[in-house]
Amino acid sequence: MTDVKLSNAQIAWRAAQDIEDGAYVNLGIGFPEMVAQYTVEGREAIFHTENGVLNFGPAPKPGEEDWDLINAGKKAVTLKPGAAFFHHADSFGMVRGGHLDVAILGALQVAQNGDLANWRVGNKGVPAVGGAMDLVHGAKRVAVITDHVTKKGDPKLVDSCTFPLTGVGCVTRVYTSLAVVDIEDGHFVLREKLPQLSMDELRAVTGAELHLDGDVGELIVPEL
Amino acid sequence: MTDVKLSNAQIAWRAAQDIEDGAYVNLGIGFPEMVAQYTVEGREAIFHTENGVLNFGPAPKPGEEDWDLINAGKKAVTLKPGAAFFHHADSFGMVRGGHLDVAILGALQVAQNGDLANWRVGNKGVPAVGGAMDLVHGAKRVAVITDHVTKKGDPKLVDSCTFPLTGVGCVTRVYTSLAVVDIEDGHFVLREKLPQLSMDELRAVTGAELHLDGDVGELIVPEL
Amino acid sequence: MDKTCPGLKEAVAEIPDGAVVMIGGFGGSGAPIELIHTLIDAGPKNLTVINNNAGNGKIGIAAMIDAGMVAKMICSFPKSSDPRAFTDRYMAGEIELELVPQGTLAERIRAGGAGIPAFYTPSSYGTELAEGKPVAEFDGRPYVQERWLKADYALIKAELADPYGNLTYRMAARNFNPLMAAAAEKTIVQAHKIVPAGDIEPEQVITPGIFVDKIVEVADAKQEEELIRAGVTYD
Amino acid sequence: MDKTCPGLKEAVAEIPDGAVVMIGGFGGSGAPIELIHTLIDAGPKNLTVINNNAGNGKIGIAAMIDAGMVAKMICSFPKSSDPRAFTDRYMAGEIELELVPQGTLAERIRAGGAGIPAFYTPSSYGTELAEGKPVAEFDGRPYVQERWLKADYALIKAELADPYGNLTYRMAARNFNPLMAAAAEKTIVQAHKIVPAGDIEPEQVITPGIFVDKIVEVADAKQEEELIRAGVTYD
Repeated sequence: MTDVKLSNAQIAWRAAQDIEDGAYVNLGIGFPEMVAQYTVEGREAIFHTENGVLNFGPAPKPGEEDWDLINAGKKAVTLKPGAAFFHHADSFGMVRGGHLDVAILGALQVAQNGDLANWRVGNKGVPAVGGAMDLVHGAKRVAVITDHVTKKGDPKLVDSCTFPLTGVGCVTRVYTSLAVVDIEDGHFVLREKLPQLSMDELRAVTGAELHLDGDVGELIVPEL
Repeated sequence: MTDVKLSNAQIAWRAAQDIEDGAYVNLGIGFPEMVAQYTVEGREAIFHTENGVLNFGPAPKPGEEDWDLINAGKKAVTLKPGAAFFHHADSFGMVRGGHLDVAILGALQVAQNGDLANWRVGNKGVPAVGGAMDLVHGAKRVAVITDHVTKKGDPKLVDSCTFPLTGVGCVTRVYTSLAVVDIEDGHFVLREKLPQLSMDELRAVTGAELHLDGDVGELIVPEL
Repeated sequence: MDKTCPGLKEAVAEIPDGAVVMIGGFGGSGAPIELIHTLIDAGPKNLTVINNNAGNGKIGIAAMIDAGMVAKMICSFPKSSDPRAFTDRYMAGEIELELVPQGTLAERIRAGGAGIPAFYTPSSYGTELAEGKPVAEFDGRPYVQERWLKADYALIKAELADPYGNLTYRMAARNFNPLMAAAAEKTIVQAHKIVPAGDIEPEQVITPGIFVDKIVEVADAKQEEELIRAGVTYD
Repeated sequence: MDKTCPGLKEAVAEIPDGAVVMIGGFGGSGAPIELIHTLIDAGPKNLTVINNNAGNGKIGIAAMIDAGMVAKMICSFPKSSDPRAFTDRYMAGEIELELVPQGTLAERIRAGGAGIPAFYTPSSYGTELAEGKPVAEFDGRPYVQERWLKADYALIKAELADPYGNLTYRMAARNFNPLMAAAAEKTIVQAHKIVPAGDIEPEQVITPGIFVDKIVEVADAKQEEELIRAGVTYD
C-alpha cells in the first residue's frame, strides 16, 4: 500500500465542499472545527454551537478573547451580524428537532449500519460524553471526518463497532483520509477514493465490505 | 333557610385575604379575576396570566387598550414595573412546575375529594377547555370561589362530581357565598361560615358531609 | 443569507391542499391576519389548523372556516366573543375538533420543535380529554402521556425580523408564535419591520433564524381584536 | 417585592449538608464563581452538584471537590483543561458520577422546572448510557425515557437583575442558567448589576422573577476561565 493519504486539513476541505449555501451546521469539538475554515466561496454556512450561539465566527485574535463568548469546545469565538443567543434546552431542541442541516463529527469507529463510536475507548478512566449523543440525532445529515485507519493501522470503518456506541444507525457519510463513503441500507457505499489508491489497497484497510453503486469518483483535494 | 349570602365581590374579598405578601397568583377567567381588586393593603401579589405575562396590572381606561397586552380572558391589562413576557410553553411551565403560590378558579362542582368540574356542563354544544386543566395542577394552593349552590339551588359542593372533570383531587380550599371549606383527606372540613347561618341550614345546601376540625370561624366580610 | 420575501402572496403560495398549518396568536394578540387573509385568497382546501382558538367574528381563522378551507381544528378554546363560524360548522358536523388543554397544546408544540416525541403531564389526568391516552405513575403521582405536535407550515406574526430570520415579538403577542416557528417544517413570518442583520441584539432574539424560512414585512398590519371590535368582515 | 440580599454569605448560608445544588455555567462562561467560593467557606458537606462539567483547575467546582464537599456529580463532561480535582476523587472511588448526555441534561433540567416528570429522547438510544432506562417506539423510531431533574438550590450568574428577580444574561453565559433557575426549589443569583424594577424591558427578560429567590450584586465578578488561565487557586 502506498503511503498517500489526505491531511486533516484536506479531509476537512472535502467535507466543507458538501455544505450547501445557507446550511445550518454543527461542527464537533476538535478536528471537525477545522471544516469552518474551508467553506466554499460564495456560500454562507451558519454555525451552531451547543452552548447556545447561532452564527458565530472564527476565533478572535489572541488577547481579544471574551470568555463569555465561547463554543462547545470552550474556545473563544466571535459573532457575525445576525447572531443569536439561547439557553441549552433551546439549543439542543435545535439539534434533536431536526433543524440542523449538517452535523460533522469525529469518530473512533463507524460501522456499516451507521453506528458511531466516538466518545470512549474502553471503560477505564473518567467517562465524558458531552453533546455527542445528541448531535448524532436530529441533524438532517450526520457526517464523520476521520483518518481511514487508527494510528496503529486498524480500520475505523468496521463491520460493527467494538467501542462503546455514541449512536445507532446515525451516520450517513464518512469523509476519510482515503475515501468518501456513504452509508445506505446497512452498507458502506464507496463514492470517491484517492486516484493513487487501488480498490484492493482501499479494501485492505477497510473493516467491512465496500459496495459500489455506479462510478467511483476521484477524491481530488488541493494542497493545503 | 335565610336568604343571606355573600355577593361575588364579598367572596372575592374573602379569598383575597388569604393571599400572602409576595405570592405569585393566577386568577381564572371571569369571576376569579375580581379577587385582584381586593388584595390586602401592604401586601403585594404578582399576577400571572397563561398567555405569557407576569406582573400585570388592572385594566386600562377605556380607549387606552393595547390589544397586544391582554390576559387569558382576552381582556386588556396594563403592566407594573418588573413585568416580564414569555411564550406559552414557559408560561405553562410556571403553572405545571409548581411555581405559582395560588390559583383561584371558578367551579361548577367541587367534590369532597378535591375533584373539580368547571369546564363543561354536559356533552352538548362546542366544548372548550382553555388552561383550566393545567391550572388545577402545579399551583401550591388551588382554591375555588363560587356560589354555594347553583341558580336552581342545587349544591355545588358534592359527594362526587357529575359534570365532566377538570382535575382529580386538586382543590384544597373553597370560598363560597356561605362558607370557607377546606378539603383534607377526602373530606370537606368547614373552617368558617356566615354567623347568621345555622349548621343545619348550611348542611341542607351542601351535597356532602361537612366535617368539623375545631372551632368554626365566623365568615365576616365588609359591605362592598 | 436573505429570507425576505417580496410579498404576502409569494409567501403563502406554496401551501397545498391538506396541509397542517399552525397559526400563531392568542385571540387577536399576535395573530398574523394579513398572512391568513392572503392564504384565503390562495384558497388551499382541507387544511388542519392549529391555534389556541378557532376564530372570532368574520376575519382571520373564522374567515378561513367560513371559506370552507378548514377540515380540522386543533385548539384549546374554540369559543370567542363571536364564535359563529366554528360553531355552525362544528354543530353541522362539517369540521373536526381535537380539543387540547392549553398548556398541553403549548407543550406538544414545543416538543414537536425540540424533537421530543412524547412526554408526561399531570394535566387532564382523570378527565375525558385523557381517555385512550397512556397513563404512568412517577414518584407516586399519575400522569398522562402526550405526543408532540408538528406542522407543515407555521404562520407567525413578529415585531422585528432580520434577513436571517431572527425575530422579536411585541408584548404578549409572543404567546404561541415562537413555539410554532420551531415546530413547523416551514415557517412563514409577517414582521412589522425587517431590519438589517445585526440590528437585533443577539441577546434579545426570541426566535433564532434557524426556525424561520420566509419573512414578509407588513408595516401596517392590523390587530385582529381591533378589526373584530370594528365589525370588519373579510371578503 | 425585594429579593435582593445584602451579601454572598447571607445568600448561601441556608444551604444544608446533603443538598442537591445546580450550578450554572458551561465551563467558565456563566459560572457563579463568587457564590461557589462563598459556599465553600460555608462548608456544607455531602452535596450533589449538577453542572455540565466537573470543575477545572483549582477554583469553582474543582475547589468544592478538593474541599470534600461533593458526594456526587451529575454532568455531561467531567473533563477540562485541568480535571485533576474530579479525576483524583473519581479514580479513588470517593465521588459518584451520573453521566448524562448534554442535551438530555439540559432537557431533564428544563422538564424539572416545567413539571414534566418524564419525556422521550432519541439521544443515547442503543448506548450504555441508556441501559436500564425504558425504551418506547414512536412513529417507528426508538426513544429512551428520561426523568426530570430538580434541585434544592440553584446558584446562578446573571448580568442584570431587578428586585423582582427578573434576569438577563451576558452572551453565551446564558447556557444552563435559566433552566436551573426554574428547576430548583430556591434559586440564588449573583448579578453583575441590580437595577430598579422596570429598567429591564419586559420583552428582554430571560428569566422571569418567579424563578428567583435571592439576588446579590457582585459588580466585580471574576470570569472563571480568566482565573484558570491565570493559575489562581481558591483557598
